[in-house]
Amino acid sequence: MNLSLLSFIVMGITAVLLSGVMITRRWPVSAAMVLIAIMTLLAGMFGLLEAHFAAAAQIIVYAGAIMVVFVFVIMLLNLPPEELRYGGVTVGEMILIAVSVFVAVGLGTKVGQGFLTTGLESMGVAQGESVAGGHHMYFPASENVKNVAASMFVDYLWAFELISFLIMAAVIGAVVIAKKRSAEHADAA
Amino acid sequence: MEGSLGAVAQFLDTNIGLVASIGKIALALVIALQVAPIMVWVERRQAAFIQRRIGPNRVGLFGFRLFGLGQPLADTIKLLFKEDFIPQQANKFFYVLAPILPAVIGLVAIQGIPLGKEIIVAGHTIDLQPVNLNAGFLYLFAMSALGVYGVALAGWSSNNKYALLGGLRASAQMISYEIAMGLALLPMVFIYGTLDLQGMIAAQSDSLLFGFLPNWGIFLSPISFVLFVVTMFAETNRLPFDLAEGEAELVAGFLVEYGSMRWSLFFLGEYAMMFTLSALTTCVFLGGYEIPWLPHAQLVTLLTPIFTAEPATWVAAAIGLGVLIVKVAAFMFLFVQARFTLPRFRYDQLMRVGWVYMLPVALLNLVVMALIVGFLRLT
Amino acid sequence: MLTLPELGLYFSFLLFLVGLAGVMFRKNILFMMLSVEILLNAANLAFVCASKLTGTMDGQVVMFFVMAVAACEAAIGLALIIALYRTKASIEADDLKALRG
Amino acid sequence: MNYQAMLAAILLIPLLGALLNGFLLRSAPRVVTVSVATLAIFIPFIFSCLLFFGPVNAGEVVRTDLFNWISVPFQGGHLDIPFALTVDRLSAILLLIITGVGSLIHLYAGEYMSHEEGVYRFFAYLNLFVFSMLSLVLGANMVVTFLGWEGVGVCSYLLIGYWYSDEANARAGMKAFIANRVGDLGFLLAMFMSVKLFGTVDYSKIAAALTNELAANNAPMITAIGLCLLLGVTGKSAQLPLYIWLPDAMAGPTPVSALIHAATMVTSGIYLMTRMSFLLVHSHTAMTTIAVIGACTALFAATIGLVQNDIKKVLAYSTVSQLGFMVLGCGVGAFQFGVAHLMTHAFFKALLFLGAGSVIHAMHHEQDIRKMGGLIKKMPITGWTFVIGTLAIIGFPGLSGFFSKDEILYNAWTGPFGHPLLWALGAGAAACTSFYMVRLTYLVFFGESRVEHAHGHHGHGHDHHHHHEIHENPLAMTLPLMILALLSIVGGYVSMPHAIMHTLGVHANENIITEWLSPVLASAKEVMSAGHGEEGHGSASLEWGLMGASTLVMLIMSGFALSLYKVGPKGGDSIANAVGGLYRLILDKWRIDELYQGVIIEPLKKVGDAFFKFGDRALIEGIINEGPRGIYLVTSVLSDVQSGLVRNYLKVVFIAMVALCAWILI
Repeated sequence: MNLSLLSFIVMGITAVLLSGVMITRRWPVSAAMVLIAIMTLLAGMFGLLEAHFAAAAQIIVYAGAIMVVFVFVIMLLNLPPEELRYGGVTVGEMILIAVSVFVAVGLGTKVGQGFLTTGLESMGVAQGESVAGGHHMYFPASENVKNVAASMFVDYLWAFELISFLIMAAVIGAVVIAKKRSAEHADAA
Repeated sequence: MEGSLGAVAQFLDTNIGLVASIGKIALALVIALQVAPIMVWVERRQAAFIQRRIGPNRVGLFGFRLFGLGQPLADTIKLLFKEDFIPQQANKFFYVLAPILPAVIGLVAIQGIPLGKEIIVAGHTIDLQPVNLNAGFLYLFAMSALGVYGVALAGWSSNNKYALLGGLRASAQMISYEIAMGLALLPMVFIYGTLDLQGMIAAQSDSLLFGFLPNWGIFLSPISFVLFVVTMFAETNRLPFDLAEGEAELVAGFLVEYGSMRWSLFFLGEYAMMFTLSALTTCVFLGGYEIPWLPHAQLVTLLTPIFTAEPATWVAAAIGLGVLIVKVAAFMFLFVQARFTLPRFRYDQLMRVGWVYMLPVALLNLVVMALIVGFLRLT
Repeated sequence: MLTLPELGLYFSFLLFLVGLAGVMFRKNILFMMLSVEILLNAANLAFVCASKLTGTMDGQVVMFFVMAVAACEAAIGLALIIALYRTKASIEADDLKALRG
Repeated sequence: MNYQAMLAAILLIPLLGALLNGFLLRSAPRVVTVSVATLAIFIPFIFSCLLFFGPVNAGEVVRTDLFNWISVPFQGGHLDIPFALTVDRLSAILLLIITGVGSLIHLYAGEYMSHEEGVYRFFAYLNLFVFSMLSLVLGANMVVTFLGWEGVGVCSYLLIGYWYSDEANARAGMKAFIANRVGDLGFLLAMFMSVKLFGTVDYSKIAAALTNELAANNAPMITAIGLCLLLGVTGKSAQLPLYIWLPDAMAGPTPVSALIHAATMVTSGIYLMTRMSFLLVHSHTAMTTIAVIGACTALFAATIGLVQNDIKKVLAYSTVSQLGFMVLGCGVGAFQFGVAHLMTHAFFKALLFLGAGSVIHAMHHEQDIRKMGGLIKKMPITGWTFVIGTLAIIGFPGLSGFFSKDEILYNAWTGPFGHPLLWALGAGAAACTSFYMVRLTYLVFFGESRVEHAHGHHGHGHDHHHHHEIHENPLAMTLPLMILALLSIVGGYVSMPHAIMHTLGVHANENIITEWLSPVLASAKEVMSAGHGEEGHGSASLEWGLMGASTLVMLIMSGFALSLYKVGPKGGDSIANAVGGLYRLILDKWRIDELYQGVIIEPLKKVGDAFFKFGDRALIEGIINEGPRGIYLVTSVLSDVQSGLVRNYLKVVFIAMVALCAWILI
């Protein structure tokens, strides 16, 4: 068991445990902070998967921008801690949780036997080799940023442009939704 | 003894990478930890000069005053022995965590700065960038992006209205300026064609611009430089962008409930981040550790006759580090100078500058530079 | 043999499970949105693992798109939360039942 | 600039003008709008002149294929319909008329519409109309022509209903549009049939494909095409039985009446018939029908014109009547004189309409001739040019109308499909024309002034413009009048009768128009001469005789009108009382509208009502309404599942995911 595998497992387990911690926090700020930790861990995992740019973007975009907005809104509203209402969990939900835990454990026992990736074999995907019909790397594997950029701006150019429209719409929408309407002011006055 | 020394030597030989990494990280840490005390002294002295007074010049060591260089030491001792308290209504965990975050992040971020080109030790070439990722540039960015949490958390966990306002201001300010900052630096990425800071420095030293200017980023894309410097001030919460702690409006902003060592940890983090960003500016725009008109390789060739091959690289590295520190120091001085000469923005002005002026200018600059670079590449 | 991508897929499954549980059981929209972020992160992890598995860049590119969508979702969602809080003084999901059929 | 590009430019510049005015210059000052619109017609006019005196004069046919418009598999091969433009001698004449008269009318309209708000709409429509008209005329195949055909219909509709806030105007627009639709159906059918028969819609290809054998073998088809074309012509050129829309179309602004409903659009039927002459002449039935319809329309409309009191209505019926002359000319095989009359009519009728518009403008939208009189002293230019126009239309010797009308009448007697009866009808119509035109002119411009000074009628938002004194209109309005008057005087010399030519000692085989159009009409001529053996049965003496007869009739009727109306508009009452029933019938326009209302529209309404009650109400709405009601029952049960709680929905997602993974596991 080499170092990267070990650290990957540790990071993964920590992330899962932290996510469990996150969804049980009472304070929104605590939850957001735990979430940032999870994201940082995931960034580390991306790094280990040799997706360096993804790792950096994970931190810059997720932890550095999206979560800042979250924290900002949480602080702006300055909500009191939520009273947790777990008493409302029904029998059906408990069964659901039990089944899911069972399934998760069952799945866990199969990990390491290539179980999750067997389907890929039939598609002609061997470990670390290019998929038939997939988009190949343009540069050596160490040039991760260039590879991502080449794929994004060549094979996925349209998707990229469309996403930009989505973001534009989201920005405008957010401003419109969150802005206090002047009519309200007029009514209040 | 001979055997144990040999074992040590062999250990060093086989694990040279690990040892070198520890060494480099330690070196960077040492530099970063010195920044805060020295800068505090520099700021106070410079403030005094600007304000036509003397400033702290009394504290000395062993009877030598040395322009009051002992002052930082005395301050540190004072801060260490002050009462450490936690406000009653504060969220304890985050109150404690908040000052640690910027300090840690600042100290971690500095690891991405190349302190020199490389040295050769016993036949092993050691890159002098403590953490060498092939996207080192993004690493620095990621770290600087995380810097806001310390301030935000401090503001929130203090359970104080002023602090909360300071935290809110800081987070809004930093996400606003981060965009302009990234956009300001993007042209440099495609001018140099790499995200690696070492590569950028190499690209800046390998030729001359118009035959006489150093091929520095500041000459290649001056608008980027100006934008970046401005956003750098905003990102580090320095005047004229220190709205988060503006003492006139918010008492001390997010710092209002902090005292003693926790308070100084914020300063440690802030100065470390200042140093890191200044060093980043130096690397991207001012040729990093390279001496103008004298590339590192040439320097090594010059030095080789004097010191033999391997030590020559050591000397060159030392000179490079000196050059880097001189350049960074000049920047830090700019920070200080700005702090005592420029008035503070109003908050709406700050936001307007960020979104209405900086961002469009940065975008325009990006487009224009992209066109120019694309045109030059094609022809 | 344990491989990173396969492990990553499993972790992504677990994360997704936990995140989904978070969205299901928390009644505060803010928490639900934070849990949704976990879901998206789990999906990202799966994408990057797939990228590694197939040796192509597709997974990573899609991961960026997911990230962009997440940014949009956060912007709109948080704006909605602010608007809601302003009008209803509550961000409890159970108070919002306009979609009742 | 080569001629192909010029041709395309002629078509596209008005479109550009329309787009500019319609979209960009909405809030531009009036002068900009007017200048753009006028230039957008004037520049093509210059190009048209260059083309006319350049390649067309030399006998060439300029053709340009802009792009391949329609391409469909057809009868084993491909039916390619390019967007092709062509200009030959026939379309060159119309080109000059459309752009030349068009630019004069644009100039005039700029002044006429000076009190209107938002004239950009008017000029955009007007430019669009010119574009459509040009594509009608320039189209190298029936489909492009049809595009223009429809386009002019639309523009006509839009312009008639320009003052759409008045319901009567909107109704008039609709009437015009619907009547045109009936005609368009005919054109469409003719087009389909020619595709079926010839496999092409290109005029030149049809002409090449149409051999005598083919015509002989497919005689019924040819006749059908001819009759369908005639239906189209009756719609667009306002012939019996579809003429009813044209008088109502006078609701539009007067420049529109002048441009569309006198000079250009309504003559497109004549153009089409001349264009298809090579086909029409193969069918005796079709030609005779055309001639009869034309002659009947001429007389019929002229009789209605006798008693109208609205200045524009008189001119409108006169237009219908004159169009009848043109159709008659085409029908008897004298296509070139139909075109000649088209041209002269464009001049003098545009002149008359613009003169009428000038009067109406000066009178602040008063159109009743009984309230006018003596205007010539106040508006000398308008008055005298109007008199010239009147003399031209009634065929005063030496003026344009005389020559063109006379040639048509002569050919109605002697032409390949002519018959003395047709001449009689035409001569009757000409007599009526003389009467009502002289009546109109006299009542409007001479005699005592009957202007009511304090009338309260202010049309269309003119309240700001309190009228004080009737006076001559500015140069922008009178200049077109003068130019058109000049053209009305000299325009007829292109179709100078043989007899006069011989007398004058002009030694040419044919008169100018015949010579000019000979390439276009060559194949038709050939067929006609083959079918009839002898080249007409006329002679110089007959020509002189007919000419003299019609001049005499004209003089008598004019004198009659003058003597009757010199006492004022009441002068005709005695005759009206004498034939009371007939008079009222004519005054009600032979009650044709009522006839249509009763015979066609009411039954159609009943059928539509039945469809509405049974088909729509019972059948469709029943299905539409009852279906959802059933669905609603089902969904109301299902909607209870939609608790509105997000986590309930998510539970489903959760279950699905766990189930999926469990399934993978098993």
